[in-house]
Amino acid sequence: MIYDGIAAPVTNSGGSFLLILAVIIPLAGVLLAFVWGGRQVERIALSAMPLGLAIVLAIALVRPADASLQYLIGGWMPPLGVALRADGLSIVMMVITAVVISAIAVFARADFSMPADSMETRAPFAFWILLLAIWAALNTIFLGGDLFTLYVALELLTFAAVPLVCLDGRVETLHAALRYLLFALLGSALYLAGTTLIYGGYGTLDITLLAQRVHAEPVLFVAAALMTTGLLAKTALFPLHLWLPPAHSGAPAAASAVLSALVVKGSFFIVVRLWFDVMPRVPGPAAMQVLAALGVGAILFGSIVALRQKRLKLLIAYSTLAQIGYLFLMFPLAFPPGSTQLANGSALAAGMLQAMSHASAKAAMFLTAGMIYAELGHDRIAGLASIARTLPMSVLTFGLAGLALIGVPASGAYCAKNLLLGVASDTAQWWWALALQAGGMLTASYVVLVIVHALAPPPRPSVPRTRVSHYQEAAALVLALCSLLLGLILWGSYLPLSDDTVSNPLTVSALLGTLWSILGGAVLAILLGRWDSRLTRLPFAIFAPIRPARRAGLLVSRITEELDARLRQWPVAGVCLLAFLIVFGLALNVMR
Amino acid sequence: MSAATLAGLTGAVLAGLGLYGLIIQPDPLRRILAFNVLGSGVFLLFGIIARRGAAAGALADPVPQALVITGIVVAFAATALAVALLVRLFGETSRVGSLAELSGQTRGDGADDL
Amino acid sequence: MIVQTLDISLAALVLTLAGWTVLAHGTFPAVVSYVAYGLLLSLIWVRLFAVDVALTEAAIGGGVTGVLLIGAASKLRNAALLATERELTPPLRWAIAALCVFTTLALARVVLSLPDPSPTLAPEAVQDIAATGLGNPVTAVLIAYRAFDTMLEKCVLVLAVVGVWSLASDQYWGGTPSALRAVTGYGTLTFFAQLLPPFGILIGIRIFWVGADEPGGAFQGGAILAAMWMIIIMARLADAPAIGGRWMRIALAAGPIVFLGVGILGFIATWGFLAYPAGFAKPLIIFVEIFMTLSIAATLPMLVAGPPIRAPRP
Amino acid sequence: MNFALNLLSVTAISVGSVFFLAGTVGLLRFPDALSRLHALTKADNVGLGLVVIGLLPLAYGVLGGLKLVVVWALVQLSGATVGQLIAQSIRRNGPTA
Repeated sequence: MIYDGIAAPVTNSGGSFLLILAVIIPLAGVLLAFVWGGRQVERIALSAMPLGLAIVLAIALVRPADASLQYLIGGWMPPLGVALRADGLSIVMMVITAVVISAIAVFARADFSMPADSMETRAPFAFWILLLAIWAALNTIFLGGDLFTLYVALELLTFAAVPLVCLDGRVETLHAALRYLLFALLGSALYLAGTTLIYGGYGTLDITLLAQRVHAEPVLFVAAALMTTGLLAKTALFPLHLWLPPAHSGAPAAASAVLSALVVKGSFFIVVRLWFDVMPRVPGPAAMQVLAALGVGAILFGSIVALRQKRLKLLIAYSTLAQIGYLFLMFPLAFPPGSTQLANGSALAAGMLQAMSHASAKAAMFLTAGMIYAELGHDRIAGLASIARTLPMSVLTFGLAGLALIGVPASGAYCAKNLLLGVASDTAQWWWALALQAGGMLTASYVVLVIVHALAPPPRPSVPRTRVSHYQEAAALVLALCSLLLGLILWGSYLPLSDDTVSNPLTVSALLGTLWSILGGAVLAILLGRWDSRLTRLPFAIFAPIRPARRAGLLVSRITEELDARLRQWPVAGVCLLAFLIVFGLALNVMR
Repeated sequence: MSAATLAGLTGAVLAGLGLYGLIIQPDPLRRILAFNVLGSGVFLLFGIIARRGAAAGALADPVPQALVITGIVVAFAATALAVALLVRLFGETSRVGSLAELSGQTRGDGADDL
Repeated sequence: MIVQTLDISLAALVLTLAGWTVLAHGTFPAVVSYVAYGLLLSLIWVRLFAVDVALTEAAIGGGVTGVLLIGAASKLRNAALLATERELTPPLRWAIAALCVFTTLALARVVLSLPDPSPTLAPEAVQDIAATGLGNPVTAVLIAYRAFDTMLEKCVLVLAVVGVWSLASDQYWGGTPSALRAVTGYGTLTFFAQLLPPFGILIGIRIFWVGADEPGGAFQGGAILAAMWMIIIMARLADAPAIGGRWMRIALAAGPIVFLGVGILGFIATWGFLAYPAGFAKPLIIFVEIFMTLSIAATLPMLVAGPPIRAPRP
Repeated sequence: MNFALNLLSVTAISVGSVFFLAGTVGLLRFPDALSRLHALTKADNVGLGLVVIGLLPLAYGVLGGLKLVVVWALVQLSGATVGQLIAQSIRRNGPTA
């Protein structure tokens, strides 16, 4: 209750004021940059970066162990007021967001600087403001303690992300942006419908209050199905991914990196909040199996279609599709044996590690693709041959980011995979373990495909055309290394796992496991991938003896590609959305 | 049947209609319209909840009403952005030719090498 | 009995118009039908004792959105260019219809099963309103209890403006958007645009002012002011302002900036972010609302006007 | 007095409603755009005027009554303008439907 019109001091004690700063610094940056315009836009954005990063790190330091910070806005207690809360999940996501955004900002300076004659130009003005807005929206999503605040933040995120897609104004990107916007709006309308029902049923939208009030009944099931479906449409979980490949591959490199690394994580994070914090006691094993099954579909479709792409950026976009699927494998594994409550910390921690790992690695990949594009003037995979000579650092960075995604020891993905495999064997769900292993190989396959093309000897000697700035190379490399070394950090005080669950990464078996993944990936790439004709004629080509297998592989990958094209038609995606909504709702009802 | 219940049912039907239109309409402007119908249907659901929450001398619960006002503003911003995108897309497409041709070009692919 | 009949006819009318909006063959009839739909919908809101929402819905659903969509429909006369998908086959269409009907039924079923009376925050909202000095609980929710959401929403509007502007061609950056009306003005419209705005501005300011205690407020008042400005631009009595202008930008961002500024002030003065100290609550709230009204009055026309299409004057 | 006022209200509102009904029927049934427009504006002007007259005795005080009159005047103004604009557009583009 209100205390003389002043914030009740007890709840806003400690460093909790930092939470509001984490939101208002980027937000104030947006508004000031908008008013000032001109060359100040970039300066404001770049000075907000270290400030925001420092605040996020401070939040990570001041948070007492095993407790969450809470800030009541205006001093009004929920349910009437809204609160910001930082738990371990919010903190790790905010930290990785701040790191990735800062690195992207360093990278983007080369592409989005105002010309020196102090005239304002369109693309830099929009880019820096939108980047700050995405940051503000994401921090609000990570901290928001109220489902409607999350809705507004989600819309802020969408409105900032969509114009980034079509910053260069080409017809394809405009079309991709419109499709993205409309599908995202469909998703947010469904999410809002769910919050309506929740308010109608329980009289609050505050997450901690709801956790005490909700119980398994049809209202909650319908609300949960609506909200989850809406969020999945925004996260682009297969088969609701129609908008993702064109949107993420068409944007400028820095924008693609933000979109693929961070923006889809916003709605994903709300799904996690919803299931782990609002409705942990809602018995959803059947529904969670559905969710993870779609994740497996995403891994298969995303990876195989990635292997079929001619353009590097499209390949990376399809890789995002596959990695999003990976994130959803944690849901059925989060039930402790014999329980129907989402309570298993290891699975949750694994999901978060995977999300962080993907955020940094994917940003690194898109930035690398941007440098390659700048160097070659195109990003056709078949034409990558000279790039290892002209841009060795970029190819190295791409390779490191790829290794991080595959899950070499010490990377975030490695820890995530180990944790999930452990849980899968504990709960006797061998099929998800299989999916995890296959996922690693499929990831390896498209990384191998790109690296082999990049390392191939060039058809004629080539000289570097442009000089990619060292800052750009460094920014991408830092992100790749960040993903590669995430597993070395002791996450115990932020994520629900004990420090001994992360075993020593440098054992022989761990290294062998990675080697298997890469070898398997290479085989898959040879069988399913699209290869430059020059490569297949090379003396060391191994295509001749395996021609029948290759033929079968091509058939599989072509069918997958064709199916994917069908699924990406608007009405078909609509049918998928409705069907998922209904199946998910029924799956929840069944378990009652 | 009370006015509130009726409004709630109307809201549910509007949401269904909007959903249908959003999925089946090929014309983007019609999709934008359908999104607005869907949105207003969802808002009406808030309306019934607000009305049924009348208490303490208030004729309705003010919280859902305020949420609807915020929602209407956000939906308008979405509509404005979508319309601007659509108009620009239309302008660019008229220059390039039809969009179907364009997407046909990008999707066509050559043979694979065995 | 009579009231119930009227309610049912109103609902039937709204549903018919919505159906027409969604299913009509031409784009233009669909848009016109949507505008009528928005106006009638606001009557349903009145019946739900949500006058604030009704005002917003009428101003936005029937008003500004209507202008926006009619403008778009007339610019997109030859929209067949944009159709990338083939017509749906009847089986697919029926499948979608069936799925939508199922969803609607589930939704309706759940809505009917919601507790009646609903769990409500009305007692808390009314009880704490004294601390804000306001009389209208909806305004109190928007500007005090859930001020954070409202501030974010104002930022959403600024961002929508940035998004719309970012669709300009590079050479027009800093220039002026399209006039809202393509053909030259006529005597009637000019007369109208000279006569109406003084009244409209008075009404807009009044609706903003009474919002503290009665239905109304910054958004509704701002929308009316925005409408007046749009009429003036439509009649070509004034040009749409250039997007590069400093004052234009200040007007657009003043609402969220002042809101955020008051929040930060409270933060520094240790009342708390977006908290209003006892005794100063109402003046501070009115202060914030003045700038929010201004920003809305500037933002809505700029969103309708679209990206700049003329180069800035040197 | 009271009875007389009530009678006035009921009569004026009823007659006004008839005008609205007639206007709507005309809008739907008349063959071309200009005559439809004619039907529409008549309903607006006279129908609304009568309804406002009928409501005046029931208004809350003088201020309430004044508001009703202002509503009527504003609708007159916008109705007249819109009618003109539509008619001009019809003349320019030729009658459609």
